[in-house]
Amino acid sequence: MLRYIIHRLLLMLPTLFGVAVLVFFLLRLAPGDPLAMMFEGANVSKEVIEGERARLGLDQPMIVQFGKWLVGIMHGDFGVSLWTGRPVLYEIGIRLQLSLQVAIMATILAVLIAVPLGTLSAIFKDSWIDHLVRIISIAGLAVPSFWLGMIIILLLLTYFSWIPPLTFTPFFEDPWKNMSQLIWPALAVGYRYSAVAMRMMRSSVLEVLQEDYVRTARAKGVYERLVVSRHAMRNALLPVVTVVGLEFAFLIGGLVVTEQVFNLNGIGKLFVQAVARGDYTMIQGLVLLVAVFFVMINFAIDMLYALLDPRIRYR
Amino acid sequence: MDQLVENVGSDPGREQRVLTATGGSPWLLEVEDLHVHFVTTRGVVRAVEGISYTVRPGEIVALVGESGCGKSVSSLAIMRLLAKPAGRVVAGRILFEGRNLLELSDEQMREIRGRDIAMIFQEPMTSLNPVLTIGFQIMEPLLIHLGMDMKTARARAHELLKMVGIPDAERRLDQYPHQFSGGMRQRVMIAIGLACNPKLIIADEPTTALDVTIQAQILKLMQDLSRDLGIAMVVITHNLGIVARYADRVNVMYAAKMTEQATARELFAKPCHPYTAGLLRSVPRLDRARGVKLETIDGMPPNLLDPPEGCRFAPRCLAQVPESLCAQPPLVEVGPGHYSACVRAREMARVGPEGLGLARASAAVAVTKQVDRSEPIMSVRGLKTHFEVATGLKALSGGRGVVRAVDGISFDVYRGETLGLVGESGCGKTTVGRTLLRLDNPTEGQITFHGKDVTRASGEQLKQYRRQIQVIFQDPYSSLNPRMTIGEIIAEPMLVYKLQPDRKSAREKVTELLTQVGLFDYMAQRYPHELSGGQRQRVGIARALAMQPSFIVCDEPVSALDVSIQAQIINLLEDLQQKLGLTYLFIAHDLAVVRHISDRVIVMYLGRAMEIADRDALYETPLHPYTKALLDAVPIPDPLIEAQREYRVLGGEVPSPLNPPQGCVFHTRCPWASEECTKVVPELREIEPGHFAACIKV
Amino acid sequence: MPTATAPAITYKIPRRRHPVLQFMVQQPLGAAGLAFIVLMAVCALFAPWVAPYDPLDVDYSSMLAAPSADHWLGTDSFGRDVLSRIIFGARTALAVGFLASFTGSTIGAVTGVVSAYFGGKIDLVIQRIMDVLLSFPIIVLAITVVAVLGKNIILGVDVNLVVAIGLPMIPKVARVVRSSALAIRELPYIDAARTAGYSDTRIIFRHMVPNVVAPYLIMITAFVAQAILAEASLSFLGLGVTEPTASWGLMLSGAAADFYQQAPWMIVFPGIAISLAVFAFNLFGDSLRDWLDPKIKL
Amino acid sequence: TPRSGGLLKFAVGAEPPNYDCHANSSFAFIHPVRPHYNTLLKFDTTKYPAVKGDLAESWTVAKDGLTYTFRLRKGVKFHDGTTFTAEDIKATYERIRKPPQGVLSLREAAYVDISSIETPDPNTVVFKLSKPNASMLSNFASPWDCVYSAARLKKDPRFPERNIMGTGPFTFEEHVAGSHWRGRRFKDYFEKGKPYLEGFLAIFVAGAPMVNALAAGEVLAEFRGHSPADRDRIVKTLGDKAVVQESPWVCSLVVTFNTKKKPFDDARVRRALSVAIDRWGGAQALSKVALVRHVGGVLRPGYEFAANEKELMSYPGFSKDVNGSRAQAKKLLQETGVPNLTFTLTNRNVAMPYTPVGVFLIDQWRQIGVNVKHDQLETKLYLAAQQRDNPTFDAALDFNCDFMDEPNLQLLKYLSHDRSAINYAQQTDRTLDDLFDKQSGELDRKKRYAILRDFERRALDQAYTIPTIWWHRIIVTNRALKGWHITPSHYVGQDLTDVWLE
Ligand SMILES: Nc1ncnc2c1ncn2[C@@H]1O[C@H](COP(=O)(O)OP(=O)(O)OP(=O)(O)O)[C@@H](O)[C@H]1O
Ligand SMILES: Nc1ncnc2c1ncn2[C@@H]1O[C@H](COP(=O)(O)OP(=O)(O)OP(=O)(O)O)[C@@H](O)[C@H]1O
Ligand SMILES: [Mg+2]
Ligand SMILES: [Mg+2]
Repeated sequence: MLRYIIHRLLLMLPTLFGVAVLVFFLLRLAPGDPLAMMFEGANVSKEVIEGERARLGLDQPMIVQFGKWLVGIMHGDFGVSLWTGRPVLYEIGIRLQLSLQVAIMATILAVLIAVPLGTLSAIFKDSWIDHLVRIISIAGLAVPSFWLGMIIILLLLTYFSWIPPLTFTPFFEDPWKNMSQLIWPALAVGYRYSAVAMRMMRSSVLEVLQEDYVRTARAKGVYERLVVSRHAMRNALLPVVTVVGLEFAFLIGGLVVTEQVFNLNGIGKLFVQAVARGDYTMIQGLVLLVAVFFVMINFAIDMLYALLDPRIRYR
Repeated sequence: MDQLVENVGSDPGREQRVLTATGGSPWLLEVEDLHVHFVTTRGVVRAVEGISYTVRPGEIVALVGESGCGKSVSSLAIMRLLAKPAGRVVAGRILFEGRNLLELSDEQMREIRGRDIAMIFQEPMTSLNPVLTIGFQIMEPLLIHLGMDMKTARARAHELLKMVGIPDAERRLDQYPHQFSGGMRQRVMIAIGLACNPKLIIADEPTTALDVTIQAQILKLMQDLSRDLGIAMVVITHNLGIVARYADRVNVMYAAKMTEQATARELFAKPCHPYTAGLLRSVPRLDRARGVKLETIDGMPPNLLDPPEGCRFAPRCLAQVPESLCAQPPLVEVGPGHYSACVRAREMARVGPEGLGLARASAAVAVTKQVDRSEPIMSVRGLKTHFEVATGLKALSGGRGVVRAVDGISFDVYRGETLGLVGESGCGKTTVGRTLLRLDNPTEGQITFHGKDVTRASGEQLKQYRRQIQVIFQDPYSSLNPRMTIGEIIAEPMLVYKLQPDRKSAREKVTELLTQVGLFDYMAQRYPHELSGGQRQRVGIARALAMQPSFIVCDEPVSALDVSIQAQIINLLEDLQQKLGLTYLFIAHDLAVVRHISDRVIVMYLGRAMEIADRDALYETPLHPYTKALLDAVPIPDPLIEAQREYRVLGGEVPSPLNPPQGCVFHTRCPWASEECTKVVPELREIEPGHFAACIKV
Repeated sequence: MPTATAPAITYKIPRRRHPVLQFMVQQPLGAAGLAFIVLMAVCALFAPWVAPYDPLDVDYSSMLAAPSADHWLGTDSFGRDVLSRIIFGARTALAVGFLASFTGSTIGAVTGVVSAYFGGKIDLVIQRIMDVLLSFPIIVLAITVVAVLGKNIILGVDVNLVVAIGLPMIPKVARVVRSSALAIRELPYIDAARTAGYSDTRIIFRHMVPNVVAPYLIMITAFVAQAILAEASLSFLGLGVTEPTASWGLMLSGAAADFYQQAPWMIVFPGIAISLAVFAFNLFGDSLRDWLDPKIKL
Repeated sequence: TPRSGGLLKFAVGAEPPNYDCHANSSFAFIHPVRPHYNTLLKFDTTKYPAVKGDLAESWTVAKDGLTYTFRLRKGVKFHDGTTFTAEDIKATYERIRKPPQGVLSLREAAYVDISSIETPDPNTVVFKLSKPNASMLSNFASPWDCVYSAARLKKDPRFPERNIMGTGPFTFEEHVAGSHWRGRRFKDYFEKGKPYLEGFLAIFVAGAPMVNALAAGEVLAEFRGHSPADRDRIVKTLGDKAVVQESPWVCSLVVTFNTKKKPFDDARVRRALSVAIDRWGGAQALSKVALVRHVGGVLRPGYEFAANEKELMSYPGFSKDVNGSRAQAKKLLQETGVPNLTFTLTNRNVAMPYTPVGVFLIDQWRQIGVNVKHDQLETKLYLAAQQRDNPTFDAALDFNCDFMDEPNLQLLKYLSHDRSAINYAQQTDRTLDDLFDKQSGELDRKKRYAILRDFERRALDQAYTIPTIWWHRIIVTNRALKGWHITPSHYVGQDLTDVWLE
């Protein structure tokens, strides 16, 4: 078990290294100069700009910069933001809590909606229930989250002259205030998310219901209710776990547009800002962070699989 | 089963038992004029049309017929488990203890399922829920139907597992299906079926997916249980041997209709329907000398979407009379308890099948064969093919195991002969074939073909080799590229290798090949899914022939086919061999088929050759205990012979090739095994001229 | 023994039809989606004739006009006709959507098949590369590509935008196709082709690729929908299509929200356009999957 | 009558990267940071562009314009409790004009004319100039020249980069990156009774969410400026709680032509493109949807040194005869042999006001048969296209914006390439340079006005860089906010000393 975990963790390293290489060189090979961004519109001499460049270490050969960056990472130092001069990890840290919370809330919401509705739709395949659920879920995929978010806010504003709080309050400090800010983006994102999971649940239940062991269960005289909940659902959940996991990983870094619409001080907004500012170190840190999340969640999915499916369980 | 071998004699008390079990009401189950239709987008499939049969308490009734004739559907209809919403019972009655099951509410029906009627399915590998423990799956009907508490249910489950012969039952209860072998899973299915002491068990091809030795174990178990517990059984099968060995009465179905009903003895002795007669004759049998061609039933079973008018069998029937007479023959009684749905049934009862001219003239022609034994076309020495696999636990931890699929095998193949390769599932037959074809790479050993070493051939040399050696696969459904027409498939090698100068001549050649394998010219335009299984197998043969090979590996080419088609293909292969001077390596697990077609036979077990001999020597005087056990396990399609036969059931299971036993690989199941066998690896020795066996005890 | 009498039941037996017709009968929802897609494609193709106005026609005299007989869906803050811009926006959406999804899926499919066919080291390397791509979240990857590569417009389509949207699809398609191809690789007809000594290229393109067409087609339709959404999102963020080109996402971006009371049509209709288009593609894709191969998971 | 107390919540559209006034140039810095500091002088918001004392109590300027003497307030304390003296002023300005190693100063250029700074006594500071400079006094009112503690700077010249420590009305409380900035009333502030506010909370929010926040009353103000649509929306939702203040803005959008590239090396082509723009009509139309409204030359219309309407209309491109102008433009293009000119307008992808003005310009040029592609780029790429060594753009939409009306600032864009880091047109034109220098040292307002007209005419004739439409500043505040006055610059008047809540 421990060996397995270590093995899996070691397997992540090449992937993460690939991500690091890609993001590092992609950024630097691209046109545009972060220094130009910093001095935009200011009437300063070339010497001043070059001085700043040297101070930030951007004048060194690329490969040296890369090596330094990697060595730093190994010591847990992701460097400082080119823009603010504060450590990248600090900047990310203060925003991660919010992004994580929204992602978790959206996940809970999505699973709560998707599992029962998806199952229902599969059981009553081709009936009006199925059609309705499918239309709801496909609509969820179709409505852009940001648009839904815009509409939600505008409706709140028009009918209640109220908008969600602009600044983040940690949940344990003031749950009410926290929720009143984050429930809306969670809803806007969760709808789409639930649609993804619902579709998967439906097709997976449909498939499982065709399985021989479901027929066996029926032949045993098991109550139909139990046939679905005990024999079909658990098997059907496996692929759903995968999509939910991947979607979750996606949300960590992918709330870009929604965070923009709701003015959430999260990872996504930071990412857009960092890109806009040409803040290399920050982008690198963020991409690597998201990649770490992604591989860790994949790892977690595998673990969950093992938990749900004895065929791949280990001792 | 813990005991390795069990002595089972004939069962003279069977008739008696059936009679005493018959209590007040004569019938336990009466199926009357059952019609089942499936409404699909491609049309209405009339899967069952007016079949009727009855089952007495305690009796074993067989339902036989070719694939797709409606056996499963009729039994699922009894359980009311037809696929919804496509399947529906449109007419008929199913009386179980006098109650019409079709009129019960869903809830009432659910109560009957698993409690009064249990069902066992064909696929043991997929019929158990992979995420629930074996124990729970056995306990579930107990909890639901008998309202037991967990503790008593568990105790009963334990008892049931022991009853079906699973050792170490207590620990096994907490395991999951994937930790069980196929045979053990089927035992678990039986345990589940038995859980609530049902009155009737419907077993839908319970042993088709299993090896002969395991099949014998399972059938023996079911027979014993039925006898001891007085449970009636409906056994669905297409294997006439099984019917002969176990069934009291037989119902033969053909194309959704009942064709003949009789007691087993009567049916085998005096078939009164041309179809039954054909069926009985087209199976190669272990108890009869061969040397002649197999009899066949020509043609294909009808498509149930669009069945022929009148007698369904008429188009294939050699005894057919003018069409008007064949119209919709009803079941007529030809003897006591013997019914047949043929207009000439009474006539046939009088004069027998031969009287109607049902034996084909061609069948009598003896096959004479010239095999030049001076120099082998191919010779294999010490061949080993091992696979590195990540398995189970180790798959997760990155550890690897070695599957010794083929573990040191040597043999020669001579020009023009057919070398049979038999053995149970997983013993490495396919791997031998694939290694010869260089689809898998040998780990060790040597393959020489026409005197050239091809073990590590590559590039041009390999290409050259491959033009002379071809393959025919088991599964006719997946061995043809579904996106290419038959014509394209057959012509492809000719065009790639420029065997034909241009497309036109290639097309002509395709036509020629199609004719050669008994297909029609126009089929070149069709896609594989537009052909039946037997036809596809013929296409597979034509494709192999297109390369003009001298050697063909036939990997179970007939195992997936119905008996009537199987005979056609075997005959075709033999014809081609004669005409083209081909050499075959014929892989199969059906000993009778191998016997019929082979000149020499290799018996494999766990990657090793146990015995190699000429066909007749092997079948008449088997030397190796494994060969003997295999031959014993095969039921012979004749109840009279079966009743007199002394046979032993080989116990235990085939060990994993990942971790084969020390010493003689067979010692774990061998009735002769001694201390020494666990240590010494027996060499393949020539015991008699041309007869080799790998056993220290012979 | 009772003799059997066939019950007199008659069914309306559907005739064998053309596959397209068959699809329409069996998948009414999918057919509705398809119909809408066709409608949209026709509008996009013939946009200059279908649209009542030139989408670039700035008319300061009729700014923010409400829907009327002149302007069915009103005008925007430059007095441009919203309907015309939506119709021309369909061009952008479909062009980017199809190109991105087609190139992404095609590259992904070929990669997947190659990876599955060769297995071993090649497979391992390809899979690691796909892992790397997959660990970049779609939008992040897209933003990076757009921000890094800028614009590169060929024949009116921003190639870099297509790359940005199509790139993240590659590993996803490759994964799905690879697993299909892995199964196909084990099938006897591939063995037969290998025994016949055909070249790898021939086996891959003649025998394997045509048999992963089902997942490929399904992924393409699904990804057109995703690509349309991605284009809208990127344009909304100001990273995609730029003014004055008509694009649905762009129509919602910037100050559009600020006109929502004054001119709600500016934010409602483009949103509906995106939703309907994506909805139609998903509906069609879903039904296509149900019809072709329900086992494919997206 | 002002009341004390209360927390002012206001929105800021961006966020300062660090805390050093001398190294920053964005309004996003001024709005949260300025309340923590004082400057020597400051603008009187009610009488802009007049200046008044901040840390200086009074001042005198020598006749020759070469000596500036300031008397400083007494009893001024830094937030850390130390006393403010003339040394602090000296240290601050030395840091700006001659930044020590590792310190960044963006406004060295404004003070090149200073030759020395003297502190005869703790309450007096004397600036000596090497030559007269017409903008010197306004410079001393620059909101960027935060006065730091000399003691702190001595210990660490880069101290202000990470710390807020001034004499201003508010002390620093917290800055949560990406979210908000909080200041609290400085109890020992030198102006008794001020500031009125108990504290302020600057929330970083932009775009539609910011407008939503204003409309919902979640924040009381945003001090940069709104588009007319924003204004209408906020007013509509807030109703009578909204107070609107408007003013012309010291910002304009200009088009720069890459004079290194053909055909933009030809003044006639550039002039044609300038003439083709109907500035008067466009200003009127765009003012409904964008934050631009005023037609002006190189200086903000309404500013004392700006051209009046009559003078303006005599410049190329400022005629009110649209058709005549277009015909003239077409003719010019014809003459130069590029009647069917096609080029790319490089714009930045900022919605307001770049997009509407870009769309407007393209439409204008379309009317004379010029086909223009609109390339709205991410800022980084936008800047890369205009980079000084190797510019790739054809024409670009740029903005010209500074913290006050002052030819010395506004005309920098029009100076020769080698004299101005913010000239992207890449031209070298010594005539313009000479005119610039002349007006810069001209203390006589009349004469300076005349020189500026010559400069303006030449700039518009050559059309290296052409003004399009000047911005219009609209501020909607919540009625609860009092004591705040709009000025043409969103950089000045933001110390929040005189602001109170009702
Ligand atoms: N769900 C279904 N939908 C449509 N047709 C069906 C369905 N199930 C069975 N059939 C058709 O009904 C006919 C009878 O099928 P059935 O499964 O009973 O055959 P079988 O005799 O059990 O064959 P096998 O030996 O292959 O198991 C076949 O033609 C089959 O195609
Ligand atoms: N590619 C492979 N990788 C790992 N193990 C393999 C591979 N191919 C075959 N095996 C294993 O090798 C053993 C022999 O397999 P093989 O297919 O040759 O048996 P077989 O005799 O043909 O069985 P069957 O009758 O079921 O077809 C089996 O245990 C199988 O699981
Ligand atoms: Mg069946
Ligand atoms: Mg095999």
